[in-house]
Amino acid sequence: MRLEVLFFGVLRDRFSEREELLQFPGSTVAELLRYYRAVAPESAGIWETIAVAVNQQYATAATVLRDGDEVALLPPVSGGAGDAR
Amino acid sequence: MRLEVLFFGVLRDRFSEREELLQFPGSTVAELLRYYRAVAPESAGIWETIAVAVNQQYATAATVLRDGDEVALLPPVSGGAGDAR
Amino acid sequence: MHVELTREVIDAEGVVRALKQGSDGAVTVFDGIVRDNTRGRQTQRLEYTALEPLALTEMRRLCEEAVERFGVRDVALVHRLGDLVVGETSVLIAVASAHRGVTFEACRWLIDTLKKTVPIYKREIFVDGAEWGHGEPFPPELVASR
Amino acid sequence: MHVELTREVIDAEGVVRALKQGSDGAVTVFDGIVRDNTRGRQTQRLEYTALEPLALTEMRRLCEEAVERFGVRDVALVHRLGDLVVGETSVLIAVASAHRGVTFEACRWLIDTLKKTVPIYKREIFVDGAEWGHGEPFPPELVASR
Repeated sequence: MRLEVLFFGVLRDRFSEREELLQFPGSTVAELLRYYRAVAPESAGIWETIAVAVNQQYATAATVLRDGDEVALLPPVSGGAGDAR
Repeated sequence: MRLEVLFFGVLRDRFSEREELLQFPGSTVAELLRYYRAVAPESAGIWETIAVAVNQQYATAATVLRDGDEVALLPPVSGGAGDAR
Repeated sequence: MHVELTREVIDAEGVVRALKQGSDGAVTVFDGIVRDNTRGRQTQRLEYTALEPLALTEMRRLCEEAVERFGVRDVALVHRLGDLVVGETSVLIAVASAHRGVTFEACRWLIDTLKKTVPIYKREIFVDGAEWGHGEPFPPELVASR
Repeated sequence: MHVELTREVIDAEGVVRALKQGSDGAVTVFDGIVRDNTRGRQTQRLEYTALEPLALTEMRRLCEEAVERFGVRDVALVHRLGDLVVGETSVLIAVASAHRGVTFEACRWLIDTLKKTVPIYKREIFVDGAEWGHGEPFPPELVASR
Protein backbone atom coordinates (compact mmCIF):
# COMPACT_ATOMS: atom_id res chain seq x y z
CA MET A 1 0.00 0.00 0.00
CA ARG A 2 0.95 3.63 -0.43
CA LEU A 3 1.54 5.76 2.71
CA GLU A 4 2.43 9.39 3.26
CA VAL A 5 4.79 9.58 6.22
CA LEU A 6 5.43 12.82 8.14
CA PHE A 7 8.46 13.27 10.40
CA PHE A 8 8.67 15.66 13.33
CA GLY A 9 11.21 16.98 15.78
CA VAL A 10 14.49 15.18 16.09
CA LEU A 11 13.47 12.71 13.33
CA ARG A 12 14.00 15.57 10.87
CA ASP A 13 17.74 15.33 11.52
CA ARG A 14 17.58 11.96 9.73
CA PHE A 15 14.49 12.18 7.49
CA SER A 16 12.89 14.90 5.43
CA GLU A 17 9.65 16.57 6.44
CA ARG A 18 7.56 14.03 4.56
CA GLU A 19 8.10 11.03 2.35
CA GLU A 20 5.91 8.84 0.21
CA LEU A 21 6.17 5.11 0.86
CA LEU A 22 4.97 3.76 -2.46
CA GLN A 23 4.91 0.06 -1.68
CA PHE A 24 4.80 -0.49 2.06
CA PRO A 25 4.47 -4.26 2.50
CA GLY A 26 3.04 -4.34 6.05
CA SER A 27 -0.39 -3.50 7.42
CA THR A 28 -0.03 -2.11 10.98
CA VAL A 29 1.66 0.73 12.84
CA ALA A 30 3.89 -1.86 14.55
CA GLU A 31 5.12 -3.07 11.16
CA LEU A 32 5.76 0.50 9.97
CA LEU A 33 7.87 1.14 13.08
CA ARG A 34 9.82 -2.08 12.44
CA TYR A 35 10.40 -0.90 8.87
CA TYR A 36 11.87 2.45 9.99
CA ARG A 37 13.86 0.84 12.77
CA ALA A 38 15.56 -1.22 10.05
CA VAL A 39 16.02 1.85 7.81
CA ALA A 40 17.54 3.94 10.60
CA PRO A 41 18.97 1.63 13.27
CA GLU A 42 21.23 4.48 14.44
CA SER A 43 18.10 6.23 15.77
CA ALA A 44 17.25 3.12 17.81
CA GLY A 45 16.38 4.93 21.07
CA ILE A 46 13.86 7.16 19.32
CA TRP A 47 11.55 4.41 18.08
CA GLU A 48 10.77 3.28 21.62
CA THR A 49 9.55 6.74 22.60
CA ILE A 50 7.48 7.96 19.68
CA ALA A 51 3.75 8.36 19.28
CA VAL A 52 2.11 7.78 15.92
CA ALA A 53 -0.82 9.64 14.44
CA VAL A 54 -2.75 8.11 11.56
CA ASN A 55 -4.86 10.62 9.63
CA GLN A 56 -4.47 13.15 12.48
CA GLN A 57 -5.49 10.79 15.28
CA TYR A 58 -3.22 9.14 17.82
CA ALA A 59 -2.81 5.46 16.97
CA THR A 60 -1.45 2.37 18.72
CA ALA A 61 0.92 -0.38 17.56
CA ALA A 62 -2.09 -2.46 16.57
CA THR A 63 -3.74 0.22 14.43
CA VAL A 64 -4.35 -1.14 10.92
CA LEU A 65 -3.10 1.05 8.04
CA ARG A 66 -4.97 1.54 4.79
CA ASP A 67 -3.87 2.61 1.36
CA GLY A 68 -3.41 6.39 1.20
CA ASP A 69 -3.13 6.91 4.97
CA GLU A 70 -1.11 9.81 6.33
CA VAL A 71 1.12 8.59 9.17
CA ALA A 72 2.93 11.06 11.43
CA LEU A 73 5.89 9.88 13.50
CA LEU A 74 6.03 11.98 16.64
CA PRO A 75 8.98 12.08 19.05
CA PRO A 76 8.29 13.42 22.56
CA VAL A 77 6.80 16.89 22.14
CA SER A 78 8.60 20.10 23.03
CA GLY A 79 6.04 22.85 22.57
CA GLY A 80 5.27 25.54 25.09
CA ALA A 81 8.09 27.37 26.83
CA GLY A 82 9.33 28.00 30.32
CA ASP A 83 10.66 24.50 31.02
CA ALA A 84 9.64 23.30 34.45
CA ARG A 85 13.24 23.60 35.61
CA MET B 1 -1.17 61.11 76.45
CA ARG B 2 -2.60 62.17 73.11
CA LEU B 3 -3.14 59.49 70.39
CA GLU B 4 -4.44 59.59 66.85
CA VAL B 5 -6.48 56.44 66.24
CA LEU B 6 -7.34 55.17 62.75
CA PHE B 7 -10.15 52.69 62.14
CA PHE B 8 -10.38 50.32 59.17
CA GLY B 9 -12.78 47.90 57.60
CA VAL B 10 -15.77 46.80 59.63
CA LEU B 11 -14.72 49.07 62.52
CA ARG B 12 -15.88 52.00 60.39
CA ASP B 13 -19.46 50.84 60.87
CA ARG B 14 -19.05 51.89 64.52
CA PHE B 15 -16.26 54.49 64.47
CA SER B 16 -15.25 57.28 62.14
CA GLU B 17 -12.18 57.06 59.95
CA ARG B 18 -9.97 58.61 62.63
CA GLU B 19 -10.34 60.06 66.07
CA GLU B 20 -8.11 61.98 68.43
CA LEU B 21 -7.83 60.53 71.93
CA LEU B 22 -6.77 63.65 73.85
CA GLN B 23 -6.16 62.12 77.26
CA PHE B 24 -5.60 58.38 76.94
CA PRO B 25 -4.76 57.22 80.47
CA GLY B 26 -2.97 53.94 79.58
CA SER B 27 0.44 53.25 78.10
CA THR B 28 0.30 50.04 76.00
CA VAL B 29 -1.54 48.59 73.00
CA ALA B 30 -3.24 46.10 75.36
CA GLU B 31 -4.63 48.98 77.42
CA LEU B 32 -5.85 50.79 74.32
CA LEU B 33 -7.70 47.65 73.22
CA ARG B 34 -9.28 47.34 76.69
CA TYR B 35 -10.38 50.95 76.41
CA TYR B 36 -12.14 50.39 73.07
CA ARG B 37 -13.61 47.11 74.22
CA ALA B 38 -15.28 49.11 77.00
CA VAL B 39 -16.37 51.86 74.58
CA ALA B 40 -17.85 49.39 72.07
CA PRO B 41 -18.69 46.14 73.89
CA GLU B 42 -21.18 45.30 71.12
CA SER B 43 -18.17 44.78 68.79
CA ALA B 44 -16.69 42.25 71.25
CA GLY B 45 -15.75 39.59 68.68
CA ILE B 46 -13.74 42.06 66.62
CA TRP B 47 -11.24 43.01 69.31
CA GLU B 48 -9.95 39.45 69.55
CA THR B 49 -9.10 39.37 65.84
CA ILE B 50 -7.53 42.73 65.08
CA ALA B 51 -3.95 43.68 64.41
CA VAL B 52 -2.60 47.02 65.54
CA ALA B 53 -0.10 49.23 63.77
CA VAL B 54 1.70 51.95 65.68
CA ASN B 55 3.23 54.61 63.46
CA GLN B 56 2.81 52.34 60.42
CA GLN B 57 4.43 49.26 61.97
CA TYR B 58 2.67 46.17 63.26
CA ALA B 59 2.68 46.17 67.05
CA THR B 60 1.90 43.64 69.79
CA ALA B 61 -0.20 43.90 72.95
CA ALA B 62 2.94 44.81 74.89
CA THR B 63 4.00 47.67 72.61
CA VAL B 64 4.41 50.86 74.63
CA LEU B 65 2.60 53.93 73.27
CA ARG B 66 4.04 57.45 73.34
CA ASP B 67 2.45 60.86 73.18
CA GLY B 68 1.50 61.73 69.60
CA ASP B 69 1.54 58.16 68.28
CA GLU B 70 -0.68 57.17 65.39
CA VAL B 71 -2.41 53.87 66.15
CA ALA B 72 -4.29 51.95 63.44
CA LEU B 73 -6.85 49.32 64.45
CA LEU B 74 -6.94 46.69 61.72
CA PRO B 75 -9.61 43.98 61.39
CA PRO B 76 -8.74 40.96 59.23
CA VAL B 77 -7.76 42.29 55.80
CA SER B 78 -9.88 41.86 52.69
CA GLY B 79 -7.75 43.21 49.86
CA GLY B 80 -7.09 41.41 46.61
CA ALA B 81 -9.93 39.76 44.71
CA GLY B 82 -10.85 36.34 43.48
CA ASP B 83 -11.62 34.76 46.85
CA ALA B 84 -10.09 31.32 47.15
CA ARG B 85 -13.53 29.75 46.96
CA MET C 1 10.69 44.96 41.66
CA HIS C 2 7.61 47.06 40.93
CA VAL C 3 5.32 47.57 43.96
CA GLU C 4 2.53 50.11 43.81
CA LEU C 5 -0.75 51.30 45.28
CA THR C 6 -2.70 53.30 42.75
CA ARG C 7 -6.05 55.03 42.30
CA GLU C 8 -5.77 54.76 38.49
CA VAL C 9 -6.81 51.86 36.27
CA ILE C 10 -4.01 49.26 36.38
CA ASP C 11 -2.18 48.95 33.07
CA ALA C 12 -1.68 45.18 33.17
CA GLU C 13 0.06 45.00 29.82
CA GLY C 14 2.49 47.78 30.73
CA VAL C 15 3.35 46.18 34.06
CA VAL C 16 4.03 42.81 32.44
CA ARG C 17 6.01 44.34 29.57
CA ALA C 18 8.21 46.30 31.97
CA LEU C 19 8.84 43.15 34.01
CA LYS C 20 10.07 40.87 31.21
CA GLN C 21 13.78 40.41 30.47
CA GLY C 22 15.71 38.27 28.03
CA SER C 23 16.52 35.57 30.55
CA ASP C 24 12.84 34.94 31.33
CA GLY C 25 11.15 31.87 29.89
CA ALA C 26 7.93 32.15 31.87
CA VAL C 27 5.67 34.82 33.30
CA THR C 28 2.66 33.94 35.44
CA VAL C 29 0.15 36.70 35.99
CA PHE C 30 -2.70 36.84 38.47
CA ASP C 31 -5.40 39.37 37.70
CA GLY C 32 -7.94 39.83 40.49
CA ILE C 33 -11.05 41.47 39.10
CA VAL C 34 -14.27 42.93 40.46
CA ARG C 35 -16.96 40.29 40.07
CA ASP C 36 -20.58 41.21 39.31
CA ASN C 37 -21.89 39.36 42.36
CA THR C 38 -20.99 37.91 45.75
CA ARG C 39 -22.98 34.86 46.79
CA GLY C 40 -25.68 35.91 44.34
CA ARG C 41 -25.96 39.54 45.53
CA GLN C 42 -25.50 41.93 42.60
CA THR C 43 -22.43 44.13 42.97
CA GLN C 44 -22.44 47.76 41.82
CA ARG C 45 -18.91 48.74 42.75
CA LEU C 46 -16.15 48.16 45.29
CA GLU C 47 -14.28 50.65 47.43
CA TYR C 48 -10.76 49.74 48.53
CA THR C 49 -9.05 51.57 51.39
CA ALA C 50 -5.68 50.89 52.98
CA LEU C 51 -3.35 51.90 55.73
CA GLU C 52 -1.17 53.02 52.88
CA PRO C 53 2.40 53.31 54.16
CA LEU C 54 2.17 50.00 56.04
CA ALA C 55 0.41 48.30 53.11
CA LEU C 56 3.21 49.37 50.77
CA THR C 57 5.86 48.22 53.23
CA GLU C 58 4.16 44.83 53.57
CA MET C 59 3.76 44.49 49.80
CA ARG C 60 7.49 45.16 49.33
CA ARG C 61 8.35 42.70 52.07
CA LEU C 62 6.17 40.02 50.43
CA CYS C 63 7.82 40.58 47.06
CA GLU C 64 11.29 40.32 48.57
CA GLU C 65 10.29 37.16 50.39
CA ALA C 66 8.80 35.67 47.20
CA VAL C 67 12.04 36.26 45.29
CA GLU C 68 14.09 34.71 48.06
CA ARG C 69 11.77 31.81 48.90
CA PHE C 70 11.02 30.69 45.32
CA GLY C 71 14.18 31.92 43.58
CA VAL C 72 12.24 33.77 40.87
CA ARG C 73 13.97 36.54 38.97
CA ASP C 74 11.53 39.39 39.57
CA VAL C 75 7.96 40.18 40.61
CA ALA C 76 5.49 43.03 40.22
CA LEU C 77 2.61 43.69 42.62
CA VAL C 78 0.08 46.48 42.07
CA HIS C 79 -3.09 47.03 44.10
CA ARG C 80 -5.83 49.47 43.23
CA LEU C 81 -7.46 51.76 45.81
CA GLY C 82 -10.63 53.86 45.65
CA ASP C 83 -13.76 53.11 43.64
CA LEU C 84 -13.80 50.18 41.19
CA VAL C 85 -16.53 48.98 38.88
CA VAL C 86 -17.30 45.44 37.74
CA GLY C 87 -14.58 44.03 35.47
CA GLU C 88 -11.78 46.27 36.73
CA THR C 89 -8.57 44.85 38.13
CA SER C 90 -8.14 45.28 41.87
CA VAL C 91 -4.82 43.46 42.16
CA LEU C 92 -2.24 42.46 39.57
CA ILE C 93 0.64 40.14 40.33
CA ALA C 94 3.25 39.14 37.76
CA VAL C 95 6.18 36.80 38.35
CA ALA C 96 9.00 36.26 35.83
CA SER C 97 11.73 33.65 35.81
CA ALA C 98 13.65 31.30 33.54
CA HIS C 99 11.43 28.30 34.40
CA ARG C 100 7.72 28.07 34.90
CA GLY C 101 7.21 26.02 38.07
CA VAL C 102 8.42 28.67 40.48
CA THR C 103 6.48 31.44 38.72
CA PHE C 104 3.21 29.63 39.48
CA GLU C 105 4.24 28.91 43.06
CA ALA C 106 5.42 32.44 43.81
CA CYS C 107 2.37 34.04 42.17
CA ARG C 108 -0.04 31.91 44.17
CA TRP C 109 1.87 32.46 47.41
CA LEU C 110 1.84 36.22 46.83
CA ILE C 111 -1.93 36.53 46.40
CA ASP C 112 -2.68 34.09 49.23
CA THR C 113 -0.33 35.91 51.62
CA LEU C 114 -1.36 39.40 50.53
CA LYS C 115 -4.92 38.54 51.49
CA LYS C 116 -3.82 37.69 55.04
CA THR C 117 -1.29 40.36 55.97
CA VAL C 118 -1.56 43.51 53.85
CA PRO C 119 -3.89 46.09 55.45
CA ILE C 120 -6.22 46.73 52.52
CA TYR C 121 -10.00 46.70 52.97
CA LYS C 122 -12.79 46.09 50.54
CA ARG C 123 -16.29 47.55 50.89
CA GLU C 124 -18.75 46.00 48.52
CA ILE C 125 -21.64 48.18 47.37
CA PHE C 126 -24.55 46.03 46.20
CA VAL C 127 -27.70 47.23 44.51
CA ASP C 128 -29.45 46.53 47.85
CA GLY C 129 -26.91 47.58 50.50
CA ALA C 130 -23.23 47.49 51.36
CA GLU C 131 -20.88 45.23 53.28
CA TRP C 132 -17.25 45.12 54.37
CA GLY C 133 -15.38 42.24 52.78
CA HIS C 134 -14.84 39.32 55.11
CA GLY C 135 -11.17 38.85 55.80
CA GLU C 136 -9.21 35.73 56.58
CA PRO C 137 -7.78 35.76 60.12
CA PHE C 138 -4.38 37.35 60.59
CA PRO C 139 -1.46 35.04 61.23
CA PRO C 140 -1.36 34.62 65.06
CA GLU C 141 1.81 36.70 65.45
CA LEU C 142 -0.03 39.78 64.12
CA VAL C 143 -3.08 39.52 66.38
CA ALA C 144 -2.65 42.26 68.98
CA SER C 145 -4.84 40.76 71.73
CA ARG C 146 -2.79 37.59 71.90
CA MET D 1 -13.22 28.71 24.63
CA HIS D 2 -10.55 30.27 22.45
CA VAL D 3 -8.05 27.75 21.03
CA GLU D 4 -5.64 28.79 18.31
CA LEU D 5 -2.41 28.04 16.48
CA THR D 6 -1.01 31.17 14.91
CA ARG D 7 2.01 32.43 12.98
CA GLU D 8 1.37 36.02 14.13
CA VAL D 9 2.54 37.70 17.33
CA ILE D 10 0.13 36.67 20.10
CA ASP D 11 -1.97 39.59 21.35
CA ALA D 12 -1.97 38.61 25.02
CA GLU D 13 -4.00 41.60 26.14
CA GLY D 14 -6.66 40.98 23.49
CA VAL D 15 -6.96 37.30 24.40
CA VAL D 16 -7.36 38.07 28.10
CA ARG D 17 -9.80 40.91 27.47
CA ALA D 18 -11.98 38.71 25.27
CA LEU D 19 -11.98 35.99 27.92
CA LYS D 20 -13.19 38.07 30.89
CA GLN D 21 -16.85 38.21 31.88
CA GLY D 22 -18.75 39.89 34.70
CA SER D 23 -18.93 36.76 36.84
CA ASP D 24 -15.12 36.35 36.90
CA GLY D 25 -13.20 37.33 40.01
CA ALA D 26 -9.86 35.89 38.95
CA VAL D 27 -7.84 35.36 35.81
CA THR D 28 -4.53 33.49 35.87
CA VAL D 29 -2.35 33.88 32.80
CA PHE D 30 0.70 31.87 31.81
CA ASP D 31 2.95 33.50 29.25
CA GLY D 32 5.68 31.23 27.92
CA ILE D 33 8.39 33.33 26.31
CA VAL D 34 11.50 32.74 24.26
CA ARG D 35 14.46 32.92 26.62
CA ASP D 36 17.81 34.35 25.51
CA ASN D 37 19.68 31.17 26.51
CA THR D 38 19.36 27.46 27.24
CA ARG D 39 21.82 26.07 29.74
CA GLY D 40 24.08 29.03 28.99
CA ARG D 41 24.00 28.69 25.19
CA GLN D 42 22.93 31.95 23.58
CA THR D 43 19.63 31.64 21.69
CA GLN D 44 19.04 33.53 18.45
CA ARG D 45 15.55 32.36 17.64
CA LEU D 46 13.17 29.42 17.91
CA GLU D 47 11.25 27.60 15.22
CA TYR D 48 8.00 25.91 16.22
CA THR D 49 6.38 23.30 14.00
CA ALA D 50 3.32 21.18 14.65
CA LEU D 51 1.18 18.40 13.30
CA GLU D 52 -1.41 21.11 13.08
CA PRO D 53 -4.84 19.46 12.89
CA LEU D 54 -3.98 16.98 15.65
CA ALA D 55 -2.34 19.69 17.76
CA LEU D 56 -5.48 21.82 17.56
CA THR D 57 -7.68 18.84 18.38
CA GLU D 58 -5.53 18.02 21.40
CA MET D 59 -5.49 21.66 22.55
CA ARG D 60 -9.28 21.77 22.40
CA ARG D 61 -9.54 18.48 24.26
CA LEU D 62 -7.22 19.78 27.00
CA CYS D 63 -9.26 22.96 27.38
CA GLU D 64 -12.49 20.99 27.67
CA GLU D 65 -10.90 18.68 30.20
CA ALA D 66 -9.57 21.66 32.20
CA VAL D 67 -13.04 23.21 32.40
CA GLU D 68 -14.56 19.94 33.50
CA ARG D 69 -11.81 18.82 35.87
CA PHE D 70 -11.30 22.14 37.68
CA GLY D 71 -14.74 23.68 37.22
CA VAL D 72 -13.36 26.95 35.82
CA ARG D 73 -15.65 29.16 33.77
CA ASP D 74 -13.55 29.47 30.60
CA VAL D 75 -10.02 29.10 29.22
CA ALA D 76 -7.99 30.39 26.29
CA LEU D 77 -5.00 28.59 24.80
CA VAL D 78 -2.94 30.04 21.97
CA HIS D 79 0.34 28.59 20.64
CA ARG D 80 2.63 30.32 18.20
CA LEU D 81 4.21 28.52 15.21
CA GLY D 82 7.03 29.53 12.89
CA ASP D 83 10.00 31.74 13.76
CA LEU D 84 10.15 33.49 17.12
CA VAL D 85 12.77 35.85 18.50
CA VAL D 86 13.86 36.31 22.12
CA GLY D 87 11.15 37.86 24.28
CA GLU D 88 8.22 36.74 22.12
CA THR D 89 5.38 34.67 23.51
CA SER D 90 5.29 31.06 22.31
CA VAL D 91 2.29 29.97 24.36
CA LEU D 92 -0.38 31.92 26.16
CA ILE D 93 -2.85 30.31 28.55
CA ALA D 94 -5.55 32.25 30.37
CA VAL D 95 -8.07 30.82 32.82
CA ALA D 96 -11.03 32.78 34.19
CA SER D 97 -13.39 31.89 37.02
CA ALA D 98 -15.21 33.33 40.01
CA HIS D 99 -12.56 32.16 42.47
CA ARG D 100 -8.81 32.13 42.21
CA GLY D 101 -7.68 28.71 43.44
CA VAL D 102 -8.99 26.76 40.46
CA THR D 103 -7.62 29.30 37.96
CA PHE D 104 -4.08 28.61 39.20
CA GLU D 105 -4.62 24.86 39.20
CA ALA D 106 -6.18 24.71 35.74
CA CYS D 107 -3.55 27.03 34.22
CA ARG D 108 -0.69 24.96 35.60
CA TRP D 109 -2.28 21.70 34.54
CA LEU D 110 -2.82 23.04 31.02
CA ILE D 111 0.81 24.03 30.42
CA ASP D 112 2.16 20.87 32.07
CA THR D 113 -0.13 18.63 30.02
CA LEU D 114 0.32 20.55 26.77
CA LYS D 115 4.03 19.90 27.03
CA LYS D 116 3.42 16.15 27.16
CA THR D 117 0.68 15.48 24.64
CA VAL D 118 0.31 18.22 22.03
CA PRO D 119 2.45 17.52 18.92
CA ILE D 120 4.35 20.80 18.73
CA TYR D 121 8.12 20.85 18.25
CA LYS D 122 10.70 23.46 19.10
CA ARG D 123 13.98 23.88 17.27
CA GLU D 124 16.37 26.18 19.04
CA ILE D 125 18.81 28.12 16.88
CA PHE D 126 21.82 29.18 18.90
CA VAL D 127 24.60 31.50 17.79
CA ASP D 128 26.75 28.35 17.56
CA GLY D 129 24.42 25.66 16.23
CA ALA D 130 20.88 24.34 16.49
CA GLU D 131 19.08 21.69 18.47
CA TRP D 132 15.62 20.11 18.71
CA GLY D 133 13.98 20.82 22.07
CA HIS D 134 14.09 17.87 24.45
CA GLY D 135 10.60 16.63 25.13
CA GLU D 136 9.16 14.98 28.17
CA PRO D 137 8.10 11.38 27.52
CA PHE D 138 4.61 10.78 26.20
CA PRO D 139 2.08 9.29 28.62
CA PRO D 140 2.45 5.51 28.19
CA GLU D 141 -0.90 5.13 26.40
CA LEU D 142 0.39 7.31 23.53
CA VAL D 143 3.66 5.44 22.95
CA ALA D 144 3.15 3.45 19.79
CA SER D 145 5.77 0.75 20.37
CA ARG D 146 4.19 -0.35 23.63
